[in-house]
Amino acid sequence: MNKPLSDGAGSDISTWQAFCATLKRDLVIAFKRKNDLLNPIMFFLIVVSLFPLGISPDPVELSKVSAGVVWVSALLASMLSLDNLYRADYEDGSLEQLLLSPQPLYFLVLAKNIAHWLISGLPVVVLSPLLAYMLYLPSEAYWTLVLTLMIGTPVLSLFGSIGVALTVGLGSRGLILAVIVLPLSTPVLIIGAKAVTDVMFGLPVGSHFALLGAILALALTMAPLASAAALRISVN
Amino acid sequence: MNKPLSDGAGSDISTWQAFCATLKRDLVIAFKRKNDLLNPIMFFLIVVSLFPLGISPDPVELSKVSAGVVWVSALLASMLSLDNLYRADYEDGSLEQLLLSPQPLYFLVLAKNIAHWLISGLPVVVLSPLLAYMLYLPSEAYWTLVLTLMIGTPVLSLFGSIGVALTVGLGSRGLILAVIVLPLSTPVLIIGAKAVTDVMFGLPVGSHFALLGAILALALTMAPLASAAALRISVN
Amino acid sequence: MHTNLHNPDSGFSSLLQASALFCERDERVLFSGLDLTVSAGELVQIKGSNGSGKTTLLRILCGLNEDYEGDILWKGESLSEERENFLSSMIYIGHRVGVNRILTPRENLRWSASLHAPIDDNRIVAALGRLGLRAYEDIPCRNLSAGQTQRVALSRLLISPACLWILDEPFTTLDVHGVKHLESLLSEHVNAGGAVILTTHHALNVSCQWRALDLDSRRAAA
Amino acid sequence: MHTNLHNPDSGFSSLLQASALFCERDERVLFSGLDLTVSAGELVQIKGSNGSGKTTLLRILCGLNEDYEGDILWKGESLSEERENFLSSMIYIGHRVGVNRILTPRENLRWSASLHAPIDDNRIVAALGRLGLRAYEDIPCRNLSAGQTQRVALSRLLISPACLWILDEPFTTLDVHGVKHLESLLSEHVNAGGAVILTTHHALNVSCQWRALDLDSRRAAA
Amino acid sequence: MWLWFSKLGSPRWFYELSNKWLPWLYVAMMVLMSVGLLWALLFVPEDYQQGQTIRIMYVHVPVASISLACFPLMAVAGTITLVWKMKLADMVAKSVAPIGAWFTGLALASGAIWGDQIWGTWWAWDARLTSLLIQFFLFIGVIALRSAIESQDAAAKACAILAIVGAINVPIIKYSVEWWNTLHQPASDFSMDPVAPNPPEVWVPLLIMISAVYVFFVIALILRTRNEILQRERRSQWVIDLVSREKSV
Ligand code: HEM
Ligand SMILES: Nc1ncnc2c1ncn2[C@@H]1O[C@H](COP(=O)(O)OP(=O)(O)OP(=O)(O)O)[C@@H](O)[C@H]1O
Ligand SMILES: Nc1ncnc2c1ncn2[C@@H]1O[C@H](COP(=O)(O)OP(=O)(O)OP(=O)(O)O)[C@@H](O)[C@H]1O
Ligand SMILES: [Mg+2]
Ligand SMILES: [Mg+2]
Repeated sequence: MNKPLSDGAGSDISTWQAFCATLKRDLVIAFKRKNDLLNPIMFFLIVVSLFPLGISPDPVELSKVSAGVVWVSALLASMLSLDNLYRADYEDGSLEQLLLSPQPLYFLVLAKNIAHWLISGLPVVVLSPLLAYMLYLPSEAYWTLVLTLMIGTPVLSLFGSIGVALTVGLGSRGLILAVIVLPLSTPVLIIGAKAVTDVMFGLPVGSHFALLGAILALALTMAPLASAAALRISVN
Repeated sequence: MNKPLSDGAGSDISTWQAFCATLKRDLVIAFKRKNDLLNPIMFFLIVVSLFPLGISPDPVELSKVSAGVVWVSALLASMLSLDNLYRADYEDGSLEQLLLSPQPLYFLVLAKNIAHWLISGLPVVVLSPLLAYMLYLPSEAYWTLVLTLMIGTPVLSLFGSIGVALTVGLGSRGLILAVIVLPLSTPVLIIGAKAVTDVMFGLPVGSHFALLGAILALALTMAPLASAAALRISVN
Repeated sequence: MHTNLHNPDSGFSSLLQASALFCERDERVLFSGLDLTVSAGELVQIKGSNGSGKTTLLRILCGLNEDYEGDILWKGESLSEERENFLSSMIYIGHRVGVNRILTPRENLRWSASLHAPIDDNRIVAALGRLGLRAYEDIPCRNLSAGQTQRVALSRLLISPACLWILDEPFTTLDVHGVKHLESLLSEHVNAGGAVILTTHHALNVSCQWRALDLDSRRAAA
Repeated sequence: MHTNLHNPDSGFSSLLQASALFCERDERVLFSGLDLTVSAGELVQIKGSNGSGKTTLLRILCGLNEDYEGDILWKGESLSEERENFLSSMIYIGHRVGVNRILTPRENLRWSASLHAPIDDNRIVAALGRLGLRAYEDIPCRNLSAGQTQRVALSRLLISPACLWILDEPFTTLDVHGVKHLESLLSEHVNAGGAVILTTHHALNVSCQWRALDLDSRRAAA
Repeated sequence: MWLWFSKLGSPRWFYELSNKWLPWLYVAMMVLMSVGLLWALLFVPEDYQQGQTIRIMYVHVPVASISLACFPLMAVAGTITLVWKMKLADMVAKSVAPIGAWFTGLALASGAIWGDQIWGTWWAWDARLTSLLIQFFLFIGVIALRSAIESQDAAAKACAILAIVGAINVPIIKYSVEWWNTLHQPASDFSMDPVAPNPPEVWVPLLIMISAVYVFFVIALILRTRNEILQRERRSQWVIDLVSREKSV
């Protein structure tokens, strides 16, 4: 058998390679399933269109609530797809393999979170101007909406990941997740929706963006650590 | 071995017993998990409170959208818990056992759907007046809201079951469900929310209730058949 | 009611009869022209290397998989017409054993039984005890080991009135005693006039009439 | 780079050393005061009846389960300090084998490899080929049979540079050829200076130094 | 120092120490509670604006202030659990969660009753109310997680993580909500800070009530923790001795 039997530790290069391989793997899985790619968009579209149906088709009414509705839908779309993040890996044992990798778990978890955002968050961001149009959002607020979603949706993925990681070993699905993840996402939702509304009233929004950015930075550095710790516990 | 080796078919009594046993089993599972009981309520509460956060805390604004928000939240709460309906049974092989029962599948599926409604729909109905209050729904519309939810949520469970049954064999979770189930539930949502809004304007709502009742009757007779057929295909 | 399995009225000693079965998956023909008859009082072992189609065959025979060509008869009648009769006298345990991880062994068995005909609790406890699960009746199945979970599934055999057992690798994860015990259960059932179709990669050691069907050698011959 | 497993610098021929392990689950003591040393060049089989704690022991040894008391040393150093070194020279395959059902065998292996050290595609194809999966490299794993999936997992052993293999019932669902093949792989690895800890209920037939640890007899003695 | 620390971590030590504390705490609570309640209900003058409803304040403010303290307490206990693996910290964390949920619920309810009288509505999407509601959800989340995970150790660590993440989050929520609200609904017809302009007749009994409820909280926490200790250590020798002693008495 001519294979090198190593007993050394991983280097920086191999950490980077493991990061890329994990990111690519999750994207490939999503592409193969196809549904995973289409569904966040469809879900987002449907929820947003439920509102005119459930509330009132009146443009004036709708334009007042449109920022909130788009943001709430983005949050729900991101949350619904969270279940895919670790569940399948837990069930087929891939998660154990991930935990037993010599590479720092922080980066592997981060890779999975980024993949999740690319699949569920980014399409929502791209699609949001269309929905804003459908809900009669004043056009001067489009850019703010897109930008807040761009900063806010990664936070949803990162925080959501903690919730899934904590519950992945449990029997029940979906709902416990919601109970844990939603409170964590509230600030992002409030700030994001507020920024859009403020722009509609011609108010300055710099501080909102600063705050969102700060939350994103916090989430990027801390959330994967919390997720990693939670995964170790869940697999135990 | 002194056990009777039967080769006869099931009687009506044993169909009834299988129905009860299945209903009881699903309720027992939910009770054991505890979360399953608490979570629909919590989820409903949280989603309902997301809207004021995303939209505006202004009572006048809120009271206009309250009927729609409660209905959309009820729909989402029912939908999120749908995943529990067949997924675990599929994965551990219990679903195969269900399909191989000599009892008519219609009744077994119906039992599972009723259990799902008792766990996820009924609490929402019971809780809805409180949420309506928090969202400033005019008090003359409370009864209409409760009644429409009472008729509407079983429909959501029954239709939702078709969606889960169709997708239970697929790798991806959550979202495809939303994409299939939401469009099926839209009519119920529209009629329910419309009835509540009409009451607020003092309009008659008899025809809405007649329509909801008709949909429920249709769903009760047809949906379990469709779910049963879908399950057979998914397990194939 | 203790019915005789060799039902004298029907005049059929063959229970399940499959003829000219053809199945392909992913454009690979698994088997074609396969004939198989299983009679009361015999055990048939389906052999074959990994991926030769054993699981597929069993799922076709019990009606879970309908992607095949050919005929399957139950006591001489077409399976699709006799479905209800067939289902009430057949039990299948597959790779995924059908044990809920939240419920206890007792609750799992109670539900399994009720799908066919409800039985009382003593029989359930006795069945679990016979499979070495005494004192584990009321522990959630998620806390059981792999082999213990398999035993929960197998105890369904003891409380089921079915005369045809279809078992896909039932020996998986069983320890040495468990294997012996299951072998004696199989022999007992077959000798009492039941029938068994099973797959296993292990050298079977039963004291009853048994024969093997080797999917590999069939293919080699073709 | 072809490192010698008997690292002359470290002076330790024992790789993994567990002492005074104690573990209980659901208030049942699984083992207490258990000592186990695994050295380079030997295979240790953990034996025991269903539910005796084999899986639990393996998961403790590889660091997945932390609900235990006692010490585990890797090459003489505490496992918690040497974690990274330990993980890069150990491979674990459990009851749940870690094969994604949507990806193909090739993609699965590529990812598994990258978690340790990426390797090129030819080695992956060769490894799959050696385990009888030639022509199955690019079929999604959900379309593979139970035994084929197990083989995908096992081919990780061929591409991994790890010197310690920890395998939980690796023979499950393998056919007769598969079992022989795996046995020869194990012998090869051990004779090349690697170490293996495994559980199985099957009578092992390997041509290398091996010994068994029986959890049942330990408990009986206690 | 280290010795003291590990001793503090010993459940047995805590159990025996709390044995000595409890009687004093009971007495303190009785005195404070009766003085505070009598004073608040009988002697505090009616408010010129709020009338008799001012008396709700003596329940509402103490309860609300404790409910805010519970989450940080749980997070601190969680941190100790994660870092020093101290068993007692987790027992405290586990005991705080339901108490915190109850107090939060009571604060919500008492505020709602009061609000119904004063604002004419029990609920408004106001900053404090909203952030407290979300904190209530977080408590429920922690309790649900605890009950869902079977392994005690795993549950301890998982809840610790959630408590810490939640504790970082609660101030963020509070801040963001506050600032979201001030624009849409300026704090107008009610002031949350009426202590300063009020005479000592009003705030002295309030202080007494706050201390009474704090003592009550500490007692509840100790009792729950003791319960938890007995539950978890039921197989250790000292608990067995204790139980047999109690039985023989
Ligand atoms: C559901 C409704 C309410 C909730 C959830 C609520 C919640 C709170 C909270 C969280 C505090 C903070 C306690 C602290 O900082 O120690 C507080 C304090 C207070 N609340 Fe409320 N409250 C509600 C309704 C009311 C109403 C209707 C009034 C009367 C006008 C009121 C008057 C006060 C006062 C006077 C304080 C003490 C302020 C201080 O010392 O900082 N609250 N409440
Ligand atoms: N998650 C768990 N929680 C609590 N107890 C468990 C858990 N998993 C297993 N057990 C218990 O621990 C004991 C040992 O289980 P383990 O899986 O280690 O057995 P095993 O020796 O691998 O058995 P098998 O041969 O059946 O695989 C069993 O009695 C089981 O009931
Ligand atoms: N869902 C599926 N879709 C397409 N092909 C499948 C599917 N399941 C199995 N196959 C293919 O059918 C063939 C037979 O699979 P089957 O599971 O019947 O094998 P088996 O004889 O039971 O093998 P094992 O001993 O490994 O359990 C395999 O080549 C497999 O690739
Ligand atoms: Mg098979
Ligand atoms: Mg095991």
